[in-house]
Amino acid sequence: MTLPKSLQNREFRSTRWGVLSERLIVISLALCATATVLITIGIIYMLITQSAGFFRSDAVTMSGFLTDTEWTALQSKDLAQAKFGIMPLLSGTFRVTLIAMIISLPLGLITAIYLSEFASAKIRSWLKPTLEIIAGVPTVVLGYFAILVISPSLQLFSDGAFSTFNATSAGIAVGILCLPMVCSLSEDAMRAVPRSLREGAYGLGCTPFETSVKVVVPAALSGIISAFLLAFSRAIGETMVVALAAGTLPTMTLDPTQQAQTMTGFIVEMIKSESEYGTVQYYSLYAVAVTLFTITFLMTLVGQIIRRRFKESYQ
Amino acid sequence: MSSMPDAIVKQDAKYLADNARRRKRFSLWFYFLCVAIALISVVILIFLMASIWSQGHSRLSSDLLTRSHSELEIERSGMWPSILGSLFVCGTCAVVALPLGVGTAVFLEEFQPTNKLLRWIHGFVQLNISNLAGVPSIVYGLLGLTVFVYMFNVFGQIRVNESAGMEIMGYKHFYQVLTLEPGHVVFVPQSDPTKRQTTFDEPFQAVDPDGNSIEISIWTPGTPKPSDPAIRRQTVRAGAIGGTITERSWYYFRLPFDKSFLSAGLTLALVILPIIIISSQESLRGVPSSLREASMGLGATTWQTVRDVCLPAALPGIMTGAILAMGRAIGEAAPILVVMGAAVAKSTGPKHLMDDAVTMPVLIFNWAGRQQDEFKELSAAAIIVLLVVLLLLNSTAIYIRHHVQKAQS
Amino acid sequence: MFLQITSRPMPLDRKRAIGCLALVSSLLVGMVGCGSKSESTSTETAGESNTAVAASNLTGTIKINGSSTVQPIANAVKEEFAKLYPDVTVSVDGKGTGNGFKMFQDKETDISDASRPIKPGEFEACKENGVEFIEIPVAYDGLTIVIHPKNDWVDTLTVDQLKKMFVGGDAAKKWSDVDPSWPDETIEIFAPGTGSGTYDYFREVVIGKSEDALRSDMSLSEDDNVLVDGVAGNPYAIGFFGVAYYEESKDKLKAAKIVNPKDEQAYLPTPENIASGAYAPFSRPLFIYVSTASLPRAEVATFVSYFLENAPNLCERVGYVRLPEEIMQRAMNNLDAENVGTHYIDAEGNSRSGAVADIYQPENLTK
Amino acid sequence: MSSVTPAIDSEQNSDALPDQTLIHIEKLNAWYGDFQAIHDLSLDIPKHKVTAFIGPSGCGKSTLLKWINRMNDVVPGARAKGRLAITGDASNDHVEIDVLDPGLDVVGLRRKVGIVFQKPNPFPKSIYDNVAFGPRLHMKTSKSELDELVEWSLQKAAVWDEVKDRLHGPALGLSGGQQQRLCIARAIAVGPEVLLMDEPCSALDPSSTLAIEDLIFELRTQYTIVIVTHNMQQASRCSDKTAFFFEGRLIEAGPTEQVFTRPQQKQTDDYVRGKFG
Repeated sequence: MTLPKSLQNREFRSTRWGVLSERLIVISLALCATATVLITIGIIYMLITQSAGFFRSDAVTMSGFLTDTEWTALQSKDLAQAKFGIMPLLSGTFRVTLIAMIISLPLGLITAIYLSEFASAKIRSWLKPTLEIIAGVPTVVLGYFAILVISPSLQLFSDGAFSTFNATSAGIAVGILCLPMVCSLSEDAMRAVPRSLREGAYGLGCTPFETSVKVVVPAALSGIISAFLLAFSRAIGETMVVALAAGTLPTMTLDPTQQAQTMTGFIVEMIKSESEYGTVQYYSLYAVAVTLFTITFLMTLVGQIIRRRFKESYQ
Repeated sequence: MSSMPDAIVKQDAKYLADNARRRKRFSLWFYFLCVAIALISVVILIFLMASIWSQGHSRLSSDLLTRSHSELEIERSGMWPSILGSLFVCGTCAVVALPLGVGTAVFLEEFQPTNKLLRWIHGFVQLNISNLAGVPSIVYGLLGLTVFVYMFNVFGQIRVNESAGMEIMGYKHFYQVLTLEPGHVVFVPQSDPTKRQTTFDEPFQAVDPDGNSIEISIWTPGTPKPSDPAIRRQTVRAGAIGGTITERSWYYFRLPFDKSFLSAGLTLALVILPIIIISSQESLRGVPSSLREASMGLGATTWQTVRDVCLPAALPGIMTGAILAMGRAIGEAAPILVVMGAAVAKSTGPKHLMDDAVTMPVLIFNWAGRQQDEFKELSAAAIIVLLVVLLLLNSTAIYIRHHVQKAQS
Repeated sequence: MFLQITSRPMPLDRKRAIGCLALVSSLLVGMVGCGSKSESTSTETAGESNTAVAASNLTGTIKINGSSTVQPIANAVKEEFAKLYPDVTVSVDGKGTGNGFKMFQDKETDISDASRPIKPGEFEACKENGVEFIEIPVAYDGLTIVIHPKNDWVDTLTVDQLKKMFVGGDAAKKWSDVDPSWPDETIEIFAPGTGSGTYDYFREVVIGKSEDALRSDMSLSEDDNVLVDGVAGNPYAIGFFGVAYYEESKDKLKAAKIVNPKDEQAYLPTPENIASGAYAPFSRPLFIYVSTASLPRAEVATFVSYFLENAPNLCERVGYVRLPEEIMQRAMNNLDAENVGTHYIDAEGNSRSGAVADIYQPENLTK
Repeated sequence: MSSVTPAIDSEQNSDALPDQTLIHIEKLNAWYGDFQAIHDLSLDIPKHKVTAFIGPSGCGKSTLLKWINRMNDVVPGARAKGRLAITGDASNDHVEIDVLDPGLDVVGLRRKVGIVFQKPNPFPKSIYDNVAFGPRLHMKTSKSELDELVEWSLQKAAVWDEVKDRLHGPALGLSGGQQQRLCIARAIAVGPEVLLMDEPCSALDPSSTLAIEDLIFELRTQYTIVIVTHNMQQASRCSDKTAFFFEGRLIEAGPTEQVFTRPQQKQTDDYVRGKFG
């Protein structure tokens, strides 16, 4: 057993070039990471500079923007008659979102409980892909579903009380959209709960229901809350469904049978619209985008922070 | 020693039994509720598919896959250009987002910072990425509009007859002149780039379709008009005006990008970048650190470790994430509406980098809103095509994950 | 790109395009008219060509934006044009008349579609930016007021009734506010966006010259299909848009008869009534505006000539009404002679209004 | 960095030679963040011997081991002060390496100082690729040279006979003991002078442990081996020198026999008798 030639020669590669290329690679990878920061800066810069065109206008006041209850940027060609109060758009957004949450939170949570606590491996292997397929359905398809199926059915069952475009059908479609997200994030949170807790509960004579609802869910609560928040911000930012199904009239009401233009719906409508570029009305879309961005950003931020806290607690 | 508390000593056996039975029953009900609700999602999916299938299956024909949108022959409209368009847009998106996303994930996961400031920056970048994942896609659309389509107007505005922005490569300017032969034009290389049009009174040199130089003669009205088509093709009327046209190679490149598939692809890349980063990070995190130590212990540098050990081990996970992200990109409509507009009457796929395109979701959006029943059905049929594509993508992802889980266990 | 040598019948030269086109286009029009879409049916014109149709080697890109009402016509023309000239890219968008003119002024488009004549302000802006154009009417549209098919109380509408419904802050909220015999239900209104020529035209008819806006609690959408769906979904809804969209959705909607203020008779927006002018005051011409800076480009010249030749037939296929031969002839003359300017604004900068046959006269042309 | 190490293929019995110090540690202090893991530690590790580090958990023995080839570089907040040098000898032209030098070529160091971990950690590749991993990184070798090298390494690690028929099969398909020997083969394929072993047998069953111990005994003729172990019998069975650590300090170091039979310190005595730990 003689020493192999390659070890006798001991001709090793010089490490100098390696060190240099390593540096270059690290720098280029760091640049990749910087890109994400640049994107955030880009978004904020764009929103600020473009919405300045709106907020600088004499027709607009900050307090009016935040408190007025009429939004007629698309309806009023004449700036003097235009009303810029974000409240109706917010109300539309929250109406749709609320309906979506009423659908997706309980359904998503209970499905998650089922998946993590009860379902056999075989059922899981069917149910999980199904949920993933729903998660992968393009939102424009769900929008189509909303105007083609949900809205007519609602009108049929309510004897015409719902208008063609209404907050409910959009909300239901958005709810379907959020369901897989709520479900998979909550399930992750519940699976992270250590087995020992469940064993402890069963050991005390708890039924499966009591174990899951009184032990597992509270233990995973922060994760579940963060799932809710993330789904909430997803619902707020959802665009195509509301553009197709929620209607184009900003309304300040609680009636879910009525049209409800949302912030995203307004942005799409304004982009598609014939309103002239450069007008205050046009720039108002950036003011709406700022509001939208701020709300979703805060939601996600809080959701992320809660999620991180929770993750650390079991590691 | 204290005696046992009363609560334990004075147990009512009947109550206990009832209580246990009640709780068990309740638990059973809850189980059924769970099953029922979990089934709801399956029912929704089946209902969705069924309603779309019943609307659209009659329109699934070769016309749908091979022809383009038509206002005049609605019943024979198709989605071929939109399939090409989606391919190009998502291709661009993948080419940009994948390396960028995986690179960022590698940087964040494998090159852990050593000092406090860097660690803070690291955490900030991390949080920032999670937040970017929550930004509505329409906001990315607006960003794409400002950054890619107009580029803050830094490179000038694109104006017909005047300015094509800052052209960089892949273009040749010609004057296009109508000849005496109807429908036929000859091309004269543009010598002076500032001159947008020119008048021809003297015989001149032009290029034929093969790029060969040909002599073009002038016909003055009043003199006998040549009748041989071959001669007429090489003859123009005195005073004929040549307007500029640009021959664009496929790699035609200019700034700003304007409403091109490139802009749309880059915008979509922004949308899916956070998703790719997060999923790649998760799969890198799944690589056991013992492998890293082993590689480092053998004298590999961090990058060599990443290249030879971590990336290959994390590849299935990264690919799954990337495929799911691409599924999102293919189905995304809002940012594309903002960046490229809602026009769908394009009969081909993009011909050069700066060409616009129609994508499947935008076509569906357009068709779904139309009045004619044909369009409504076509849109359902287009949805079926899109869903089949997505289903293929998703099942690939699920297959990869399943396969790897098995191999690793 | 320049690969095919062809012998497709086409005009020789922009200035004389019309003359040459007379032969060619009669053939093309005939071809389109008889519904034969096969390219092989087109044969050579006498002596001009001896081969069957092959693709032309004409190339280039033409950008069109503007009215969504005109868009179907432009799309139809584009579609037929593309069969003959496959290398010419025509992009047609429908951002609305107002936005179309905005882009036209900024030299972003070659051709602007318009569902109303250019306004003095837009005309001024064009002049300032050095944009000259030729105004070409392409079709008649009957702006159609639509109601739900279940709406059995409205048969005819007068301009005054529309005014009650559409104008001002004290506009009728309920049908019974307009006419006490009508139901006590809220009116839901669907209308085209404020940048559209249709909105402008409607406003001008019911309000007049003043700059007042229509009521602000209407559902507006740039997408006329949304309006159709909106009205079709609510028995108490009303809306208006171009007749083409009504033609597409006749089974879902009902058009209201409009009382002509002159003869007090109510008319439906049928092609005959629109063409004869009986459907007043809501019948209107649609236009394209062509930048003269683009006309020297062979592809634009060819396209515009083709547009003019084929507009009467194609506009009928997408639901509009053809203009009289005589007006089309004047348009051709304007194109041929490159008569720039608009007929709808007088020398003092005031807009003219009236029937297109009266206004679209050479003596009214203002540069 | 090319050097000739004739020592590696010398088959002479190292027991016959006087101790030569290969690794020289003087007043080493090491920290993780604010926690000081090693206090003022001085120790000489002899060449071509097996040195065992023993002591209760958290006593700093693994930390020291990982400092020898700077594996602690990747641990955030880890730092060390003092002197840790790998000294050359007369027959070897390499100069002394100051391990703690921040500018040190860590790659070169780790090539000289291989490491084997507690849990067998083969890469999820084939057996062949596992062994060839290091050589491919560091050397220019032809295919035949690489084959030869892989065979040699596997033979050295006493696992060749078991795997020679499935060299291109997955390494993860081997048993735990085979995997660990594969890891040793992988470490010696780059021709190191020192092999660090961090509790190499603690995750293995008794028969695999025995095989590894035999292997260690074999290998010490050509390599300087440092082994961290919890297992007192193991230390006494296969090491030449033993160092006992307690709470980050070196309590006692000396020939194995002496440490186990005649410890100088009471703590050592208590520990080797199993009174705590």
